Amino acid sequence: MTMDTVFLLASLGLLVSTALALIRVVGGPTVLDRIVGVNVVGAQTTVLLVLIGFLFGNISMFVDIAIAYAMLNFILAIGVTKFFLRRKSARGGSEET
Amino acid sequence: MARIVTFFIMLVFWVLISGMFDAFHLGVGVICCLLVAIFSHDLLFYGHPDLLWVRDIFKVLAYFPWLFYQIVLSSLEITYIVLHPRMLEIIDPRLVRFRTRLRNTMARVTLAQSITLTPGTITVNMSGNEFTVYALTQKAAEGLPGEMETRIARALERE
Amino acid sequence: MRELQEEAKLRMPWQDVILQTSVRVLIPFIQLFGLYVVVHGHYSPGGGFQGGVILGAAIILMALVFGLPASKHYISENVNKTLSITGPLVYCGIGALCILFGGYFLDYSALNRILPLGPIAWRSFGIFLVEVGVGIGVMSIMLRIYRVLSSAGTIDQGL
Amino acid sequence: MSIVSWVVAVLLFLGVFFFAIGAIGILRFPDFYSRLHAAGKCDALASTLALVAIALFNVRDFDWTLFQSWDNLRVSLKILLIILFVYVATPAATHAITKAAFIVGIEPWEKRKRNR
Repeated sequence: MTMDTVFLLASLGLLVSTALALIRVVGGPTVLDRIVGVNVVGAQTTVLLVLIGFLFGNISMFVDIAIAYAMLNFILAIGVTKFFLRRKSARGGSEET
Repeated sequence: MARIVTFFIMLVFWVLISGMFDAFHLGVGVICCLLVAIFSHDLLFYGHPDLLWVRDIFKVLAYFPWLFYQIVLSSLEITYIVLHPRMLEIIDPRLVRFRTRLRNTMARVTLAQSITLTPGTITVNMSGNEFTVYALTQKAAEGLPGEMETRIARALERE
Repeated sequence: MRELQEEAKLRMPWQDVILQTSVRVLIPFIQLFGLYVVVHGHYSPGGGFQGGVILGAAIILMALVFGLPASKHYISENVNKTLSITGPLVYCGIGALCILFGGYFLDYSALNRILPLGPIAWRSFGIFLVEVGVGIGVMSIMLRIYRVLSSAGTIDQGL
Repeated sequence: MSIVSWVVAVLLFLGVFFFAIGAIGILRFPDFYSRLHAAGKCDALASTLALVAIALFNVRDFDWTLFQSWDNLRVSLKILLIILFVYVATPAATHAITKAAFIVGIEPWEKRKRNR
């Protein structure tokens, strides 16, 4: 069993848990549940990108992509939250999503 | 002073991420660090930094292993709760309020971030010195703020 | 919980100390990473467009967390307009300069007649200059789009 | 396989295990706030374990005379920078989401609600 097999198995495990988190994204009762799901998927994708870098033998390139992805994931979470808050306060903030 | 310190931090960061050490890339790197230092030095530092911040950085780095140990401990607890068949009988969510004795804004924010990072507790609000924390179990609620506050006070408060 | 909601509504929910302090520390590093992506476009992934997006995202993050007026204090509307003109102008200017010195549009080896560095060095340097132009243009136009869309045309109060 | 490889494999699979726990957690918990506990938290530990494993594997045969292994060390430090970024950014995002939920007024699940 070489290290490549280990990385491949770990990537497959990560993909399975990404699929589990995607269930919450698709079927979450509220918008904020979906944001949480997207955050989890983002964290898993960051690790997955570094693993893919090892599998392709080009680690220094994929680390850059992973850093950029982590940054944009953070900005996305804050942006969507602010957008949600603004929509809520514009409508009076009492209705159920 | 703040500009100079920011410039050197940025230069270290540039060398770390760049990985090309020919004259052209290093020169462009120095220019980029200068740009960031001129435009964003007042973002990285609140007021005027003094030489004590070097000591502070090492103290914060010494705080990290303990924080990681706490994260491991409470992650194992969360794992137990998640995998328990009758999960709803174990968890007992509640809001906890407490006042901190930290005076420094940076120390307060570090405390809030550490509380959020530790599984089982989330900082909901921080107004002045009053924290509102949402805890998942009674055990997690009773452990607040506890040793974490002491350690942060040792690392970041300066008198 | 009710009183917490009232308190949070009174104190403008988007003015949050924890978020502001974290973002303050992060923004200079994000900017330097964006500049790194712009500069290393011809060796690693990225280039002008991607680096410009990251640079713009740093300022959008500032506008999200500190409010749009603070980001206008950082880069004002007039400076932003000037930058969004400068970016394409650098790109087209390099291309036109190549035509002026007897080559095709964006045929950088023709620039060898300005300063004899050799055509290969000029090709590399010309791509770098064009990417800087693209980065500036993309950054300012991203910021402009965010400002106009988030405040419905009147650039006063964002999300 | 050498001993470093074993350590790397164990750390990596522990990381994947905690990621799976986080994913199962956000599926099983009863309300929004407790989902956040599972989501943002197991992720911090899981990303740390997995990324430390990868950084360790990258410098597995370090030779200080070769430029290549110094470059590998730099890439490993870069991977550690991702961990630092995650430690600053993830709690901030979690805090923003929680505060938004409280302001909007999503009711937390409580124990006595179940007995009713």
